[in-house]
Amino acid sequence: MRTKKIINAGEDAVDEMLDGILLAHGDVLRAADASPRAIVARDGPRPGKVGLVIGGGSGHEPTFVGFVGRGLADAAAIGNVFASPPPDPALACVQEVDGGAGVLFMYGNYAGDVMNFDMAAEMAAMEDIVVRTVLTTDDVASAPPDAKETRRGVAGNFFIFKAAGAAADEMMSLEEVERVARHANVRTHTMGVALSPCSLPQTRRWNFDLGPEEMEIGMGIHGEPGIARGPLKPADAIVDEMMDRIFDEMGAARGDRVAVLVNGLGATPLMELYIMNRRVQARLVRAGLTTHATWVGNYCTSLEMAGASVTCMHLDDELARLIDRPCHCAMFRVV
Amino acid sequence: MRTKKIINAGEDAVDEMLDGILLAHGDVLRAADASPRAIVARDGPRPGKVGLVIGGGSGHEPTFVGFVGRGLADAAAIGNVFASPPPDPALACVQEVDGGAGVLFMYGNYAGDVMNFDMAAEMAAMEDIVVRTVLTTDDVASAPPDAKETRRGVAGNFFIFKAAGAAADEMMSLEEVERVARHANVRTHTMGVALSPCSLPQTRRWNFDLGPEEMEIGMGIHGEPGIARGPLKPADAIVDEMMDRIFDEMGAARGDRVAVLVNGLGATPLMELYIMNRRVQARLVRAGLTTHATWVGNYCTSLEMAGASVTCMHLDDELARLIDRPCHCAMFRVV
Amino acid sequence: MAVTGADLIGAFAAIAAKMAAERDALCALDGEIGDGDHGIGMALGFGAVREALAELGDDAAPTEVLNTAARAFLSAVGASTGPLYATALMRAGAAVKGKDVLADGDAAALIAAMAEGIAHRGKAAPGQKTMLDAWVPAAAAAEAADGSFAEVLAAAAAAAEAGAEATAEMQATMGRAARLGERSLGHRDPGAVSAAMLIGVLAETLR
Amino acid sequence: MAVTGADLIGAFAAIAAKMAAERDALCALDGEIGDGDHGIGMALGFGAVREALAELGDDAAPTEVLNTAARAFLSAVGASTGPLYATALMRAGAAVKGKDVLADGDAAALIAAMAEGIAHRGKAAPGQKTMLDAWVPAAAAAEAADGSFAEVLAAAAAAAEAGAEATAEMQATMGRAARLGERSLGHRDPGAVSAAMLIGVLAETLR
Ligand SMILES: Nc1ncnc2c1ncn2[C@@H]1O[C@H](COP(=O)(O)OP(=O)(O)O)[C@@H](O)[C@H]1O
Ligand SMILES: Nc1ncnc2c1ncn2[C@@H]1O[C@H](COP(=O)(O)OP(=O)(O)O)[C@@H](O)[C@H]1O
Ligand SMILES: [Mg+2]
Ligand SMILES: [Mg+2]
Ligand SMILES: [Mg+2]
Ligand SMILES: [Mg+2]
Repeated sequence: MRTKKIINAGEDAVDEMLDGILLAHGDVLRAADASPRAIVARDGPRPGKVGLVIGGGSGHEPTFVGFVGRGLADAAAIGNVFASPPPDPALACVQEVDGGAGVLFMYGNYAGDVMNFDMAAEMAAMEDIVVRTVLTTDDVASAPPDAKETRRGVAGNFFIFKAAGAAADEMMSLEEVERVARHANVRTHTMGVALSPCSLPQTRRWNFDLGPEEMEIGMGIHGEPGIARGPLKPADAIVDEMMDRIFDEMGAARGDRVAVLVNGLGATPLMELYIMNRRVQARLVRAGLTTHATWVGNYCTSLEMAGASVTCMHLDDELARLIDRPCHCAMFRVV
Repeated sequence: MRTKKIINAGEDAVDEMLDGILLAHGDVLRAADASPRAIVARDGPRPGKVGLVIGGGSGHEPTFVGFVGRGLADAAAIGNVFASPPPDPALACVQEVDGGAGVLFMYGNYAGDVMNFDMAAEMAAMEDIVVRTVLTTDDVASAPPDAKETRRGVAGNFFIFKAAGAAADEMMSLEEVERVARHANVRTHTMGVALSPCSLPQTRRWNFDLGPEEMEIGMGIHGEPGIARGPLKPADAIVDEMMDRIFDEMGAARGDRVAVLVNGLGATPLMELYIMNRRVQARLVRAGLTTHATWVGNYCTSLEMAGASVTCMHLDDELARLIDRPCHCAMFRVV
Repeated sequence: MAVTGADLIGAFAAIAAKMAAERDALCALDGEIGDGDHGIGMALGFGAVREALAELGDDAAPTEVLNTAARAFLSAVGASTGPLYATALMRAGAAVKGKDVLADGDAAALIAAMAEGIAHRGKAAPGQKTMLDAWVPAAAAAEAADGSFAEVLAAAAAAAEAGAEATAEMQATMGRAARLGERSLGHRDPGAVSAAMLIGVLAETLR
Repeated sequence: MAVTGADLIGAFAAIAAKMAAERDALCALDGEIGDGDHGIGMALGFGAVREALAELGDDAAPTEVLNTAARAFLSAVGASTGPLYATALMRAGAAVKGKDVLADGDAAALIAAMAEGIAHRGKAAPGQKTMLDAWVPAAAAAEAADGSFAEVLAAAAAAAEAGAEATAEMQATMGRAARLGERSLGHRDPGAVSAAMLIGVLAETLR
């Protein structure tokens, strides 16, 4: 029994998706000549600006391709579903966005992505383009605090990319954009919960089992097992579990500001995300924190997985300014 | 076995969702004093402007509440899940948005909505506020062409409300806004397909059965049975079936312009919607039509139903201008 | 026998209990030809009616009880049933206006007023596969019954029950199910089924 | 015996067929402790290798075959396996550079080069529950085997098989599964399992 999808051949899904994206958003996006899997902002890269290249596997839309556009990422390298892109499209991205000020790679901390993007960076170095790399590691569920640097990057990408993209848009130097990106990453924490599996277009099988009354706390955005599996709880209890962990990690003081993302994994209705947001905001108020901005919706998905994550970015003046800075992407705008 | 949802008590889902929405979008939205189920644009209603009030059952988010904001709807009356709001919140909306130029009710053509909004309109008349009504009937699957006026309103609401909202924002008279709304409705056609059922928060049971390899063409956005049930087809075949019907209805001539919405019903990933869009655009090109604008995403959902719809609005100069006009809603913007 | 406002309050409480118990079954019926929420509306609506009536004194007049019920039902529910039952209850209230207690002859008047209210608000006719197909036969049977309050209601309940069963053979031409055409055949109309339950509870409690 | 470039092309075609056949089984293994796509990458990658090699003439030198395979695998796959197998194949190509045919002694060199390439690119060590736990024992067995090309590969295949089985008892400390801690116990590493399949096909075809 195959899972139900509105696709043609599973092998063609990513390329056909990109066709559909370029047809819908041709005003903002184009494919690089050198690679159809390198999607570039029409109005992003410019001389003297640090180029920001993001990327990773497909299946997380609008992450990554949807965050390409002026003020955010200059290009995205697109992999197969849940698979890092090979070096070629990443290198094509670098070539397209290099404005002479260097290029920053940003992507989630996964072994495959690291190997492929590193190879691309080596190839870029041979063309005398300086490429630096910042990995996102916002998923607090994926490793204990003493091994933070091994954590996965998940929905918090959204804030971390946004901050770095705004820094580059402000024409900061490569060193400065890299500093901002690392700072944003350290200040961003995400915790997720999955209620159902997802399925790859090529296999059309559920990629893991979850009992009819179960949820998994901390599941990764590719269905990687999380921290713990247990009975499905009410929304407030789920959010409390998330917020307790996030507060622990964040170490914010009363009066501090945060930006919030309540993210759906693909099959969870906005109704549920807003019900979660109600509790998130209640917990922030109780902790004496101020919500500077809130986004609710599907920002980093896992195909048709049901579930959600909460991300808090602990702001300072610089991060608040960068998060507020306008951007114009195919699937995300700040005005 | 209950369906999985991230909610608290099912009975509280709508009110808790609204709390979460107001917490996230308090800059754009507020609740009316007279009714917590009447959500009003902070920066919408103004003296001399026709007030646009939309509404209907919950569970379709971002429809209706997400389309409240300057340049689109001035207020939305919010019902229980899949249930028309009672007259009270609709009347509260009228009172909040009346700027002396009259109020237009717009909502999908469902018996419940008609009865409740009509009662509200009668109550408004007793307060000497003129209320006119335009029902949306874009779902081509819901009745044959000789009974167009009995059709349901579905995702095409998006375009029809947008056009009317822009007309009101241009300070057209009530007669003119009503004319635009009717014209937009006549020019807008939607065809949908469902791949899975959805479940109400109060029952947590699937509200219909669909076989593991089946899809239903023309299913309504509350799970009302559609035209035909059959084996799941490839994306291109599904889109072809939709576009054939839409072309028949639209009667557009080569060279004409359309606006396109590829809409997800809740659990269908963006990947699938963009794969559909690829074919939609290919069919439009083949028909000699020009795509003026395309939106892809979850605009009118049915809780966690899997499936999608395609809407085409057949533009003329006036509709193109109105669709392009900026608006600033909680969950939708044109800039 | 004489039916007081307090008796009506008791009857509404019993209706609320019945609808709560049948909620999921009514939703399942509505799932076959509609949007699967009919039981929710009925349970929610009569739950709200029960709560609103609990605020009234035991000496409330029948009209006050019925009008209060109408308002409570409408605000809680919306949907199709909100305006239909609110109008029905308003009409029922009007039909017994000024009476402190209801006499045997009022039973048929109550049911007839309810049926008229529903017909007025919904603009449906019998045979279109709606709740009217329970209410109209009920009103006719009540009119013809000519006995005690309880006997009249029992006749109405039996007719409503039969009317609801008969909707399975009807093709819907009104409401959500109308778009189904022939596919609506073989399924009972949920609104007619809940109407028969409602009248059945009235017959059991107002005796 | 002497192994030609054409023999290698044939071996890669057999690997492609094997990975296509085992695709869903490898995905299922990866679903237990990873992201469920390992079979897709292996099938896609060796499918692309087979296609790229079909463009080469039958007289292609072993190094050219291995380098072409490396590039084809990498561009088609990405993921973790892309760089790992691309590097392995590049190293293998370098190890037999300049040779028109491979002799018995080259079998161990090939397997050792593959293992080194994977270790270099992935920075893992044996015992971390990765494909290295198949490749490193395979290289050691090949080194020790000292017989015909086919005998060396058979020894390597047996060791890889045992190595892959042994990963079930390992706790992952590298790759996606590392975040699982003890929950990775009891599951074989998908990359080690596919490595054993790959070496097994080599042993069957290059004889
Ligand atoms: N115009 C009408 N007149 C009488 N009854 C109607 C009418 N429209 C709908 N109904 C009744 O309402 C029932 C559905 O109620 P419900 O499910 O609560 O509302 P909705 O259709 O809004 O979801 C139908 O089964 C039918 O009996
Ligand atoms: N650093 C590494 N060194 C060696 N092998 C590795 C390393 N990281 C991952 N692997 C292997 O890759 C396999 C997973 O491959 P695959 O599923 O195709 O990639 P991904 O993890 O990107 O989804 C693991 O089972 C493991 O054997
Ligand atoms: Mg992967
Ligand atoms: Mg309903
Ligand atoms: Mg219903
Ligand atoms: Mg994998």
